[in-house]
Amino acid sequence: MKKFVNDPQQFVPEMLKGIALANPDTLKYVPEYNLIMRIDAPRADKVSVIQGSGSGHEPAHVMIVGKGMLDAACPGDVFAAPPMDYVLETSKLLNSPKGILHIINNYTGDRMAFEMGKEMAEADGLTIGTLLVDDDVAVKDSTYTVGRRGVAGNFFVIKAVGAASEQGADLDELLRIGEKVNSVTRTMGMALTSCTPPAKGSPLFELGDDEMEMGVGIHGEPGRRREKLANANAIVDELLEAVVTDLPFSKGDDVALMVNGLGGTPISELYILYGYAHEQLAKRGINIRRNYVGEYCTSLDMAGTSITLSRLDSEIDGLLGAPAEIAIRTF
Amino acid sequence: MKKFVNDPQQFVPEMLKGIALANPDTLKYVPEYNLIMRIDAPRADKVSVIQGSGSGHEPAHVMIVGKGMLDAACPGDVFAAPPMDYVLETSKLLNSPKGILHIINNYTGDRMAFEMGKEMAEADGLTIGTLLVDDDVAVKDSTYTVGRRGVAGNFFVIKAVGAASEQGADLDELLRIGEKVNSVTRTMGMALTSCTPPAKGSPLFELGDDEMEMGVGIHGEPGRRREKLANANAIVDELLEAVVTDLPFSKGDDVALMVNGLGGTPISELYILYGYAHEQLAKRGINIRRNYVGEYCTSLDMAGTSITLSRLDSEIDGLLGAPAEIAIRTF
Amino acid sequence: MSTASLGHVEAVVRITAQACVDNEKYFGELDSVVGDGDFGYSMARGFELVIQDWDGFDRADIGTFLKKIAVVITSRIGGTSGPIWGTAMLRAASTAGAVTSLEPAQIVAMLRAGIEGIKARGRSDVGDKTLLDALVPAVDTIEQQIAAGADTAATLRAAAGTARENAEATRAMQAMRGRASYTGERSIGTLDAGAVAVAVILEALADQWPDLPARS
Amino acid sequence: MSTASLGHVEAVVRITAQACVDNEKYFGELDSVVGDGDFGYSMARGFELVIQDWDGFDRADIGTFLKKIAVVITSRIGGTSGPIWGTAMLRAASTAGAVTSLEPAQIVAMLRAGIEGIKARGRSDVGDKTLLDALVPAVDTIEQQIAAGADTAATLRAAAGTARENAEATRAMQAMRGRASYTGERSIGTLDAGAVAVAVILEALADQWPDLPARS
Ligand SMILES: Nc1ncnc2c1ncn2[C@@H]1O[C@H](COP(=O)(O)OP(=O)(O)O)[C@@H](O)[C@H]1O
Ligand SMILES: Nc1ncnc2c1ncn2[C@@H]1O[C@H](COP(=O)(O)OP(=O)(O)O)[C@@H](O)[C@H]1O
Ligand SMILES: [Mg+2]
Ligand SMILES: [Mg+2]
Ligand SMILES: [Mg+2]
Ligand SMILES: [Mg+2]
Repeated sequence: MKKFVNDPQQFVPEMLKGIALANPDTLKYVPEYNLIMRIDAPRADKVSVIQGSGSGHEPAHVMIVGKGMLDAACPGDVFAAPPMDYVLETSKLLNSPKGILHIINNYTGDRMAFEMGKEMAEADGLTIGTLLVDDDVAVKDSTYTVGRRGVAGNFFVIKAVGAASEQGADLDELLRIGEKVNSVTRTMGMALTSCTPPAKGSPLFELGDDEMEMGVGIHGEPGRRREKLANANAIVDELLEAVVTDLPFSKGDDVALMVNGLGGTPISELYILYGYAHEQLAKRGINIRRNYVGEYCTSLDMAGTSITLSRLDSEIDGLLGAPAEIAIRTF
Repeated sequence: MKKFVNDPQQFVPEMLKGIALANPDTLKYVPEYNLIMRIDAPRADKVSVIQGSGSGHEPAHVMIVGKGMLDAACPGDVFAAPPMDYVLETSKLLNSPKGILHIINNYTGDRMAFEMGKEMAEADGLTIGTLLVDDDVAVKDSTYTVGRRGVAGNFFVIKAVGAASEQGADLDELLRIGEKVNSVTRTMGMALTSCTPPAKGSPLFELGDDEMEMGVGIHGEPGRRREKLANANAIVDELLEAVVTDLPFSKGDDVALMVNGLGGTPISELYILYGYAHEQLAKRGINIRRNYVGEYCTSLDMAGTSITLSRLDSEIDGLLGAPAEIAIRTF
Repeated sequence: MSTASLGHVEAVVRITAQACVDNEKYFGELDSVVGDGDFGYSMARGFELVIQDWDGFDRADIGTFLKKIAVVITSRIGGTSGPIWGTAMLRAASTAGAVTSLEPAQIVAMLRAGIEGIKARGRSDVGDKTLLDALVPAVDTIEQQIAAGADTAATLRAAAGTARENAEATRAMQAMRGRASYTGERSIGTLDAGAVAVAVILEALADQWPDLPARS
Repeated sequence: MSTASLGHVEAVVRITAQACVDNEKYFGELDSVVGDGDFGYSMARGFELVIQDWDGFDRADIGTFLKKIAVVITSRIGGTSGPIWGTAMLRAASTAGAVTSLEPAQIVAMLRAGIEGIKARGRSDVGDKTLLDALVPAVDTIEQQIAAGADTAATLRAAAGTARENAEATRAMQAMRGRASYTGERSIGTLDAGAVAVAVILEALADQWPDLPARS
């Protein structure tokens, strides 16, 4: 295993400690619950926005806590939903008279933990709203299935909701905004390699030198199909086709386009993907008003990418453009 | 080769096109010279700051062109210094009455290209100053050697010089500032894996599962020593020791600390390194006033890290803190 | 099967906890095939805490003891497994109530309550390729063995056999719940990690039961 | 060695260019061992342009022709190689001047001027483990062969032999210049890519010379 790690069991706590040490003026770390929270949260004039999921998706979500984004994130271990306890205690610590918003990526474990945590917190008198994110078009959505996964599109939901909550929106308003953003956001991902969880110490799955995995999840779950490795443009074509036809996005739509790296793909390659995706969307008459190139929601060290499109109206556009401050920064 | 690539020969141009498409309001791409430049450059009231080196180090340098940073970058192909032509033509295009500053990482090829380009540009009447960056403590510096390499520390030089040039500083002032920052900046890097140049299609060197390469460069050149793979803290100890004792940094110093990823290392691991480095410096009585965790100067998809320390005085601190805008951004 | 004391219940919990700690790698490998590989890690970290805090759990009665264990599981195991296993334990604990011994029928009722808890929490049922596919038939076997007058060791041995057989049978199934379901038909041909865990735990119980010192 | 015409000079450049294109992978592999692997790629891309623009180069005289080639090399090859090889060519071109044929002594003077250009540009000398370690002894051989009255084919064959021998000898050397020098003593035991390239090019010239049609 070629990783910077001391004790795999301390992987998440050590990372969280690092985040807090790098941001002493803005963030606080509460070790008992893997909790990274804004130092100024909770605030009486603001709904507290909380996200919790497995770790291994950094910067999601512990590194996107901050002004205009999350008030707190309480991740579980690598790829494991947080224990119910974390959700409950985080909710209590972040309790605001304006209420609490739980943003959950649609996975069985996360849903259960938040469901149970919410039940117990409500029994304690807290007011909690729940937003489910399920933007992954790789997964078939029907009443017989567990539904789509929440993947990189959660960034747009969090950004919009975070901006609105910063501006004082109440819980119902945040639920409306979050559901709207989620409803117009679609993502499709693929992997060139597997990832290696620190506790496992070896890749989760094996991909041949000439293979790629289409529709992969962000937990190293295999995707829907294994295909022969294709070149960058062909991969973009396939991802875009899946995303565009799903909503569908149409000529004249204003969109935000995200090319997300899964952790092991260098930024140079992401810009190659971006350039071609941009041109192809332009050919379809889709207007890219905002673009996002980089790592937003990763799968540890997986080489791979996902493409997300989110349809903009003026409200969403304004919220995505609002100022925000998080641990992830260049300067 | 598990990379997003179409034609390896188009790797750099396609990346540059992507950068320009993602930043239509601020950046311009001139394909003839692999040139990414600010759309508003050159400006009569500002020295033009130019950096050129091999590609494969992204975000350095093509993705750090922008307000308060570089006015232009004209990279060569992957790991190859730009041809002299690019330097010459870029200098002509960026010519300002206040002059031009070439920032060069200290490598034979880069120095030659800039030396020749400068000679020819000066023959055309341009005024050019040259800043050499050589922050890499892994390389022995003596009159018999080619001197230290310029690595991740170039970010601090560019940031300071970029801010000062934005504030109207003249060429001599920029040279003074750049030389000062370079003189108090030290970096040491190491690799867990090799990198794979797209045109080669296979790793530049092989590292055993239980090996790591200390003092590696950012071009996939092997380092000074191959060692048995150690845990994260032990690696930080070794890198810090090399960096701290070299300047040396002393108790009471104010510093900027950078934990730089080499391209294939996820941000989660970089924060593990950061947390420990922070604590160890604090123990030595060194004050971390600014911190930088992420990818600043990479070696394609290499898993690895470098640690940079730069000693701050109030002038440097102010310049590092000045506003800047580049292609690399989260929002 | 004879009447179970608090000591017997303690033994069951302890053996279960030890089996989960001992099989961390194995459970993780199973969950790697079409899942995300964390099942072994999650279970081991949770049951490690059970072993670590062992002497401190309130043993006023069987219901109380099991509830304390359930709280550790629910609140400290992440992933899907924490809520699933925790809910099952909690329901079993409530069904047991403030008693210090359990008749065989009560044990079956506890197990059935646990199963209902899993179904409700997981919106799942037999046939979805989850631990239910090993657990439900194993509890059926326990009930049959009791009806046939078998002793505890024989009952556990038979239940373990059923669980193993049905865990193996998950190979032929397509996952309809949990993370494995994302792979659709590709999940066919793989074992469900949770179902195998049920078999491994029951085998550990069957193996170690005859060797246990008599308990009050 | 006999007098060289523009046609001969063209042949030398063309064979050199083709050798660099054909050996892209090999030169790249050599530069990967203690370098950064781009040597083959850089040379191939530059000399590809030379071949591509072949018919367009001004052939007014030998000096002009070589200067045009040098400009492509200097301005379009990146890395260390562009400046090094370009400077050498430029110096050779200037030394040749506006002539249409070259006496053997002029050829040697051109080669020596090229070597001085490399030394100046690279702040390097024989013994630093660079292409100079193959090139300088090869030019010595050329001079000796001319003095001994050998013909062109024999001169090239002898020079190629010297270059190959000395390129092999770089294995024992520690790099003092260029990227390989960063590895310090670890560079011992590896071949210098530039030195091998010189041998490969001279071998190509020696191999193909006897087959060349007579030129004006
Ligand atoms: N909805 C469900 N109902 C019951 N059991 C489930 C359900 N989903 C998953 N499981 C069981 O949980 C096991 C995986 O647990 P775990 O690895 O903790 O979950 P994940 O990582 O997918 O959140 C599966 O092997 C299966 O037996
Ligand atoms: N200072 C120098 N003087 C002469 N030749 C040099 C010098 N540095 C390097 N070389 C030659 O150049 C070759 C490497 O070229 P190239 O790969 O283009 O350089 P880079 O190290 O910039 O990638 C070496 O094998 C060596 O023969
Ligand atoms: Mg999981
Ligand atoms: Mg190079
Ligand atoms: Mg799992
Ligand atoms: Mg090279």
